[in-house]
Parts: sequence; structure tokens; C-alpha cells
Amino acid sequence: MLKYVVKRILLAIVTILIICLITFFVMHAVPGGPFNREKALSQATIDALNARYGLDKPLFTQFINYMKNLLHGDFGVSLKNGREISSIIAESFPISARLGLTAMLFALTFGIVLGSTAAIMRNKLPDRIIVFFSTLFTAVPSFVLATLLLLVFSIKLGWVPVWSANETHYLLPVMALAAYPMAYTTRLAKTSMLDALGQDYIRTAKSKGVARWKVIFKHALKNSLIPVITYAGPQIAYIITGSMVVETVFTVGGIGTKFVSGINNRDYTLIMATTIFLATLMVIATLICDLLYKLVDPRIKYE
Amino acid sequence: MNLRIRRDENGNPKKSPFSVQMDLSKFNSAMFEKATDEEKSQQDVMSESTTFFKDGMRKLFKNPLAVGSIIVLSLILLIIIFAPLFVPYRYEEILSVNGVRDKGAKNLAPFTYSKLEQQYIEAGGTRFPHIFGTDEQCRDYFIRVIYGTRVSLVVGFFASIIVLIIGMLYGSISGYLGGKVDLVMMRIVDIIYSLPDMLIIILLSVVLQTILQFTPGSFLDSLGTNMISLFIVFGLLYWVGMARLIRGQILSIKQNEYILAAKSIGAPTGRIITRHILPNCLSVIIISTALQIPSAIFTESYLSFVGLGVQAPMPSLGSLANSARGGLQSNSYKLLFPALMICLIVLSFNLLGDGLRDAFDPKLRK
Amino acid sequence: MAEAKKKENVHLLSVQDLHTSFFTDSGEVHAVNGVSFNLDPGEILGIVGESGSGKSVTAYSIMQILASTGKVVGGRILYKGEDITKWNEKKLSEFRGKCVSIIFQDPMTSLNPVFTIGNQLVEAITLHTDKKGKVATERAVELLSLVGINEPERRIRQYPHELSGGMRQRVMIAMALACEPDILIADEPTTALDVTIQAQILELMQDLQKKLGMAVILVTHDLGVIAELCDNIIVMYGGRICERGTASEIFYNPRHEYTKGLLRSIPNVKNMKEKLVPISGTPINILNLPKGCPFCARCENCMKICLEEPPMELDINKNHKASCWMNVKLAFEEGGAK
Amino acid sequence: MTSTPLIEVKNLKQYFPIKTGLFKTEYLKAVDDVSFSIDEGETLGLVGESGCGKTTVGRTLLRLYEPTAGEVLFHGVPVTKNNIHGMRQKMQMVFQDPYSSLDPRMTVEDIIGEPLDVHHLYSNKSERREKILTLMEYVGLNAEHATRYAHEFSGGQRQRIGIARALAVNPKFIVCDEPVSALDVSIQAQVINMFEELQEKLGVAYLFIAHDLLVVHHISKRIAVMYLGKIVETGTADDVNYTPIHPYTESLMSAVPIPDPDYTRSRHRIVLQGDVPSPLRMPSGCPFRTRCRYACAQCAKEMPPLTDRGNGHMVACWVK
Repeated sequence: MLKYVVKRILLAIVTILIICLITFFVMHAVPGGPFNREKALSQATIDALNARYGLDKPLFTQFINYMKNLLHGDFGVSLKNGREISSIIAESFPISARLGLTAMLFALTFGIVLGSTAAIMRNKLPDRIIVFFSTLFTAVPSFVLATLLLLVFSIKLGWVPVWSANETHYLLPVMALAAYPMAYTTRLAKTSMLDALGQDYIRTAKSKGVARWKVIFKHALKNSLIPVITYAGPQIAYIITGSMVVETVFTVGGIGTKFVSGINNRDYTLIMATTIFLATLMVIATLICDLLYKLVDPRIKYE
Repeated sequence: MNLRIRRDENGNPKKSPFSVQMDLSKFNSAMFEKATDEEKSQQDVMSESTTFFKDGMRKLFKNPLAVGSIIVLSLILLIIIFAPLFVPYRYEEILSVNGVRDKGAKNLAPFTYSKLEQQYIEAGGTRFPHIFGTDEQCRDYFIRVIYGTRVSLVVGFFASIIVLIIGMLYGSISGYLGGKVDLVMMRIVDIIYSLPDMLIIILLSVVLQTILQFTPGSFLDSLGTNMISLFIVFGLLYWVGMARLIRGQILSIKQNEYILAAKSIGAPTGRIITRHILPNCLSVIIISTALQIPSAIFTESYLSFVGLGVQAPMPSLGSLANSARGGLQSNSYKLLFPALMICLIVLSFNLLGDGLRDAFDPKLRK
Repeated sequence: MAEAKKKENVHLLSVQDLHTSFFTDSGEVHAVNGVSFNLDPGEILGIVGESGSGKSVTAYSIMQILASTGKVVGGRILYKGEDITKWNEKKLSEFRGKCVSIIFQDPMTSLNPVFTIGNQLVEAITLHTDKKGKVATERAVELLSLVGINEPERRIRQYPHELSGGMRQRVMIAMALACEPDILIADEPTTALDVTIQAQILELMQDLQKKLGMAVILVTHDLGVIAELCDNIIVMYGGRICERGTASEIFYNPRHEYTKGLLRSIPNVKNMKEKLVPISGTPINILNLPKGCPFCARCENCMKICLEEPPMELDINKNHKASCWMNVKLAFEEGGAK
Repeated sequence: MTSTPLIEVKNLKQYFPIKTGLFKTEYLKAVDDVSFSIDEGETLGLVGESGCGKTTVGRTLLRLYEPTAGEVLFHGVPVTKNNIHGMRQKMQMVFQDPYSSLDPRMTVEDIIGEPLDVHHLYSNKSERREKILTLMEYVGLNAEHATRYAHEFSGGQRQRIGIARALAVNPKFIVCDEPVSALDVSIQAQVINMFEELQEKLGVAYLFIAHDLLVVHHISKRIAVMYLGKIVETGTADDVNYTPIHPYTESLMSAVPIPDPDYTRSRHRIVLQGDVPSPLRMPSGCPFRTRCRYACAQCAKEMPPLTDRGNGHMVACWVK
């Protein structure tokens, strides 16, 4: 077990390093350096800027410097407005984190409940309804859903106000963000519940005289949760990327919105910093999920 | 014929020779003649011969959802192939009447005409209706959605092919060779797999758009840098899933004794791969390729949304939906058409993929 | 006196004209067609048959643990005179494990992988007794040592995958015996195990049966296991009972063509080099049952009547019954001669 | 010295590397120093419990695995990596699982025809077909079965297809790896009889691997008993079965359930305690000593050699 943990952590560190490498070198492949998009600057100014940011040094030295800064929490400054990127992240990330975690919780809880229900009531009406909606929601891109929700509930019906900076109306964005992972979890939970219910040990439990509901909730559920947990890792990745879209649609001032506006403005330092930040987040989240999975399944723990 | 065993009052059969237990007069000696082999063989008929493929197809066509998806997809395919032949507008064409730019044809509702066009019709001219209305730049929206669908499908299809080719080569080499080669190849896959793909895709798209240059007028140029960068990105990142899948398949097929049997009769490696391994993992490959298409369409629409999709004025479903968000309140139908199209395509491919899996996945078969 | 007589007639378990079907995509599959037998306390009954003979389905019907597509479509299963097919789910839960227990073929998959041995044993104990908490755990340890597992205190904290196949089967037996049931059904209990482990498990089952005095239904395809353990034997083919009787009657005086064929097709221990006489043809396809005797297509003495009508059961002697038209033919010829 | 045996196996070893740590590799000694020989037209039975290495012996014999050490001689000629392709026309194999040993995407004709294709044993299409039909007739399949797929057949028929495939190259020696253990009792006899008939007709020799001792006793002239990768006893079938010497064989034979109630209930059953140790943690000396009721100090020190106890009955035991 310990060996696995060490191996897994090492892999995570390597991944983060590779992400930093890719990000850094890819960004430096942009012709003309990061300043040529701004309105024409004199050569002297560019040189001065380059010197200030250490861009006149060899690429590898620049990378080392960049990494050193990263470790100190210094992500550089935005090319667009000159603000410290670390303060942009510090300000916007909590909003995104709250949104994302709520959506994740929502998706997992409802996904497992609905999926298990569908499995237990297989081929009956509730199953068919759940399957219909979960299939439908896996086919709707999040920005479409987000826009539709905004259109119907905020603009046409006016039930929920459109997001504004100091209001905290998480309901619509959370729904838009959670829909796809929820639908996916539902489908996954259904298959794995059906799989668990068909196993020999369920028959054993039944033949011991365990009541039907206890067979389902004790013997089948724990086994069926194992594949669901494996999906929790990729799900985090989905939530993070999905939040960019959803935040933009609802104009939530989260890190996703900042990232998208960074792309549109070609604010390279901001893109770099957010990419590395979000990627690290994802890698760590996936790592935790993987380790959790090993904890839940005793078969793996002792290998 | 009704035969009864005689029983005593407790219902227990009497302990007596057989003849006492029943009424033998019911029988005649013809009944106890030996049955001929022919009569016996009628009892034992082998079922109709089916191949794996035939059997799978039969199952597939029994599945109403899968059949429905095939119909929907064929319809969409027919429309996007033939509609441009009937609609006299081009996707990038700004509407004009008699060579005069029609400035009033902005944001028309479906099946309405602008003032200029109405005048033209009243004067006796014929004008093809704007089935989906027009967009804010006075372009026919129907043809734009048609072209958007074309682009999205092409992206989805080619991206899947790229993924398939790279994944298949990599996966089969790694899976078949095994040992140290496999170990190294799989470590590389592990690392690429653990990269957050969407972020890297965005990053690469940002850069590729600025650095990719094609000679004007060439084939690549007509596709547009965004489209090319999309393919590159898919080729670089998404193959790992396919490679893993195919490797896993090969490893599990290699476990089967028929591979050992082929080796034991002296079949060379090439023959084993082409005659035994590939045909047996073909169904899984096809199914996952079918499921790859919607995911590529999804990714494309997502990239279009963050402004990294195909080059304007070329439309894709994603970019159409994205630009429709601007005039959402007044012209919500403009979001509806491309969004509906995406959902329909993705849904159909998903259902078809599920149907294929149910019909062909050997794991579910006995 | 009358009451005593009535009591005598109530068997511990009485299966009467059982029909079980599975409802699949390709139609109704008649897995068990009219099986009847009685089981008395302390009896070891063996049910022997090949795949598709309906032997396991009979066992699962008694437990009412058929897969979701399976259903008892006819007949009665009387436990101490009460028809359990009429019971509701709650009453059945009390019946399973307490009155009848079952152990399965594959000890590798029959234990839940995510719970400890102790947890699963304690669950079985607390379900049907008032033992709770520590007392139940003590009982679990006691059960494990009863089935010959060393270091039971350590074992109860282990997970199934940490034990070997033979050990898991011992755990399964311990679990089945947790509430001292009247009947233990063993469904191919040693098929997945090696010969030396099989011997351990068979010996254990014999010992426990003697010690606890329960009735056992042993379901297997292995004639050797049956010969070793069983007082009475039922031979099944194609969902029907071919022949039943005491072990020596079935092995030394078979009166059904299938049983005869089966015994001819295994090596004779007294003359190993004697040529085997196989049963021709292929095993029965239960999707396509013949209307007559299920064995007719493979029977070398098949008669015209065999193809038309399933044979009735006749008493050969007081310990032996068989359902084969050959016996009727014998009687007919006898009668005709008179 | 009499004529050279058909197959001679000398000190065969097959170790599988198992990664137990990041840099640590342990060896699973699946087959450890096994020697035996088989004469032309003879059947040697190889018995043992699961995991004892009997299947590995069969596969290593045919070079499906590259042996760690030791050699296999065919008619006195060593089988090597280089001549194995030609050797495969003389040595063949029948597999255990009739369900996974036939490619589900191939027709019966192609399955049986594959060895013919690989070794170019026909000159034209009609000759190929003729040969295939002859083979099918040999194993009791109808000509109309040729275009069907393996999944349409029952276990017994599938095993016939597997045997026809092995016979296609007209081999002198066939490794039968548990060929009947997946079949129903009533079908086993069909297949066993067929093996015997083919031996009479074609003079092939078999290495018959099985865990069913009754079947092995019936079909084999001689039997070798394996325990944890080593042969512990070998001799004629009757000697090994009726007068076993090695304590393991002794208990194995006494534990076999015999389908004869009077016989089986009157005999004394020796029940071994405990499980087979993991081949990764093999006991020192004699591998059986942990379960042996006679084990002494010498057993833990050294693996006993196979010694002749008369009539070619070889036993590896210090005590008996």
C-alpha cells in the first residue's frame, strides 16, 4: 500500500512538472514574445520589459526562474492590466471552488441515488425515466444548458436573478455544472449496481436471510460504489473545465471566467499561470481519488 | 393416455411388481418397438447457423433506440449533403437582392423576408425562404447551420480516425510485444493520461493558432488553422484512451487458449495478429470509435465557445451557438437550432454506441 | 394414534411436482419439470445430474433465491407441512438461513469481497438469533474453529481474498451453520476445489452432519462424491427425475437407461482398463426439450413411446423408483406372457 | 540400451519472473527440475493439483514458453528455438477449455485448416478441403459442420474440433492438457474413447495432463505425480494407483471420490491437513514436508532424489 502511495505521488509530481514544462515552452513558442500583441511599443521599451521580466536570458534559465517564482507563489503579472496574478487567483478561486464543490457533491449524491434506484427498479417506470434523462443530459453541452437555464429562469421567468458580483445565487450555475457529471454518474452507478446485484455474494447474502433492502444497501451498494469512485477523479477535471463555460455564461467572477477572458485577450502570463494552477489542482484531486479508491477496496490494499 | 400408479390409502405406492402398479391394457407392443435413428435424430436439431456479425446485427436491429439513432443520423447526413444543392445561399454570403446589399435582412425570424426581398417578390421574383431566418450579419442561418453541422461532423469523424490510427498502432505494439517495451510505452501513456487534457488542448490551440501558417489557397489553408490545430491536439492527446483500450483488449485476447493453440501449430506472429487478435478486438474498436465521435464534437463545440474553434466565417455548431448568445433575449431560436443539432447528433451517436456495445460486446454474450 | 400417524407423514421438506422456468428473450425455458421428493431429518440426499439437468435450479427453488428471470411456476414446496412458495418476502427471510442454508460452488465469488469474514459471519448470526455484539463475535470465532480454521480470532478480521479456496469454503459452511438450520443444501460444494482440499471439505461436512444431525441435500455432478456421502440419490436429466433410490440401488441396480449409461461411461475402479461405453450425442439443450423422455435422443434403447410421452415413475422395489419406459416394457412383456 | 524414446525431457526448469518490488524480482518455480520420457504410441499421465506446474510442463515441452533450463529431445534430437517450427508438425497440443481454445471468428473449416495453411500441407483448395473433411470424419464430425462457427457446438463437439486441429499435421506426439475436465461426465467418455482409438489407429503418443485420477489411470500406461513443480512419484498406472509409495500420492489416491459406494465407504481416507504452499514461498527441501505426516529433519534439508523401488516405480521420498 505504502509503495503504491509513494509511486502514485511520484507520478503526480512528474505530471505537474511536465505540465509546467509544456506550458512554459508552448507559450514561448508564440512568435515575437509576449508583448507584441499590445499596441506598438518602441524597441527600447520592449528591451526594457524583456530585461525586467528576465526574458533576455536563455530559455532554460527563464524556466528555472519561473519555477522558482512559482514555488514562492509568484505567478507573475497579467500582461493585460499589470495586476499580480496570484492576487487574481486568490480573489477568484474561492468563488469557483465553492461552485465546483457544490456541483460535485450534487452530482455524486444524486447520481448515486438515481443510478441505484434505476438498477433496483430495473425496467420499471422510474428506471426508464431516469435513463431517459441521464442519456439526454449526457448529450447537452454545458454552455447550451447554462444558456438555456439563464434564458428560461432568469430572463423569461425572472425567478432567479442573473449572477452579479456580490450576489450569491449559486443555484443555476450549480445545476448547469452538475448536469453532465450527474447524468454520467447515474449511468455508471446503474451499471455497477446491476453488476453488483448479479454477483454470487448477493445470492449468498439472500440465502442467509438478509432482508432485501439490507442486501441492496449493505452488500451491493458498497461494491457498486467502487467504480463510481474511480470516476470521481475525471469528474473533477470535468467540473474544472466545465466551470469555465458556466462561469462565463453566468458572468461569475471565478477563475474560469478569468481564464476564458485571458484566452480572448491573449494574456499569456495569465493563461500560463491559470493553466498550471488548475492542472495542479486536477492532478492532486485525481491523486486523492485514486488513493481513496485503494482504501475502499480491500482487495487492492494488500497487494 | 392416462396412466396411474396405484397407491395405498396413504398415497404411498404399493410395494409390488410393476404389473400391479398400472393398467397394462393401455399399451400395445408397437409402442415398445425400437425407435429408428431417424426418429431419434428429429429430437436433436442444430439451430440455424449464425455468424457473430449476423447475430450482432440482428440484435442491433431489434434495439429500437439504436435503429432510431441510425435513422436520425442518416437523415442528418442526407440533409447536410443535399441541402446546399437546393439552397441558393452560401454560408458566408451576405444577402443581397439584385446585387444590392440587403441591409434589412438582419436577424430575420424563420420563414420571413426583409423589406427589400418582399418588394422583390411582389415584383414577381422568387426568393428561397430563410428557413431558420438570418443572423446579425445578414446571412442565411439555415445554410450556416447546415455547414456548421458539416464542419462539426467532419471534425468529429476525422478526429476519431486520427485517434483510432494512433491508438491502434501504439496499443497493439505495446500489447503484443509486452515486457519491457510495454512497460515503457505504458508509463508514457500514464503520464499523458494524467495530464488535464482540456487545459492542454486550450493551451495548444491558443498557440497553434498564432504559429501555424499555411500557403494561401492550399488544402490545409482552406481547412483553416483552427481546424488543423484541433486535429493536432486530438492526435496528441486523445489517442491515449484508445491505446489503453486496445492494449487491454489484446492482453485479454492473448489470454485465450486459441492464441496459444495458434502458436502451438506454429503460426507466425503476423498471422496471429491479423487472423486472430485483430478480428476479435474489432468490435470493441468500432464501438469505441463510434463513441469517440460525439466526444470530439463536444470538445470542438467547447473550444468554439471559448473562442478557439474553427476560423470565421466558417461556422461550426459550437461557434454558432456561442455567437447566438449575444442576442439571446430577442432571437433565442438562433441558439436553439445549432444546440438542438449538437444534442441530436451526440445523442444519436451515444445511443448507437450503446446499441453496438449491447449487440457486439462479447462480455455480455454467452 | 391417529395424530401420531399424521405427524409421521409430515416430512421435513417435501417438494411436490415442482416446475421452475426462466423467462428469457428466447422464450420460457423449462428448467425443472415436475420434480417431487421428500427429505427427512438427518438424511443425506444426493441430487446428481449434468449441466442443464435442473439440479441447481431445484436447490435454488427450495431457497427461493432464483435469479430475477426465474420463477416457480407450479407445484408446492412444503417445509414442515407449510408451502413456502406462498410466503411473503419477510417470512422467507426468516426461513432462509434459519431453517435452510445453502453453500455454493464457487467459494471465490460467494463471499462479499468488501466485508471481513467476521462481519459476514456475525451478520448471519445476528439475523436469526438474539446474540449481539461481543457474544455474536464469540460465536463467530466458535463457528470458525468448528469448521477447522486455525487462528479464528485473526481470521475474522481478514477479508475473503486473503484466504485460500478451501478456507473460504469452510467459512461458507460456518456461515451456513451459523443458526443451526434443519436443512443444509450444498450446491457443488467441492467442484472448484482440488482433490486433497475436496477430501477435507467432504470429511468436514460428514463430521458436522453427524454432530449437528441436520438433513443435507448434496447437489453435484460427481458420482464419486455422491457415492461417498449420500444415503439416498436422485438422478436428474433435462429437468426431470430419472431415478431415485438408496446409494447401493442406484449404483448396483440402475433401472434407467441414463443412469446405466452414466455408470458405464466412467472408469470402473475394479477394472481400470475396461473400455468405457460413452453415451452418444450431445447434452440436452433445455431451450428445446423433447415432448417425450428428455433422454430419448441419446438413448440406445429408445422406443417409439419414449419419443411421444414422458415416462411415469414406477417402484422397482421399496427403496428404488425409476421413470423409464424400459421398465414398463418389461412389465408389459411379463403381463403379455401370462 | 533399447531404442531411443520418442520424447525425452531432461531436467526441465521453467521459472517465471514475478515483480515483487520496484527493483526486486522473485522467481516462481513453476517447473523445477523435471525429467521423464515417453515411448512411441505410449500414454504418460501427469497428475497433480492446480498450480503444481503440470500445464506448464506441457506448454514448455512445445516451446510455448522458453524453458529456463533443461532440454527436450524428440527422437533424440534436441528441440530448440530454431527447429521448433518443423517440430510442430510432429508435436501438437489439445487444450483444456473447449470454449476459449477455438477462435470465435473462425469457421470449423478454417480452424482445422490453419495448421495445414501454416505448414503448407496442400497444393490446392480442393485438397485442403478434402483433408479437412477426412480429419472431421476421424473425430466424428459431419461434413455439414464445416461452415459453422465454434460457438454453435457443445463442449464435447468443440473438443473434437480441437483434436482434429492437432491431428491435422499428422503428429507423433500430442500434449493433452486437461482435455476432458470441462466436459460433462457423459461426454468425457466419448472423448476419452476417441483418444484411445486414435492412438490405436495412428500410433500417437500422449502426455495426458489431468487432475481427475480415475480418467488418468484409465487412459495411461504410466503416471507421473507432480507436487509444487516437482515430480514426486512415477511408475506404471497400476503401481501408482494401487500401491502408491510417496505420502502425497498415497493421500491423493485415497482422497479420490470413487463412484462405487461399497468400495469408497470401506476404504481408509487419508486427509491432508492445510493448503498447498504458495509456489513463491516454497518450503526448503522436500516441498511436501509441510503437509506430510512422516516429515523428518532430513526432509527440510534436502529434496529427496527419485529412486527406483522396483519395476521402474520411482519415488522421491526420504522416509518411505
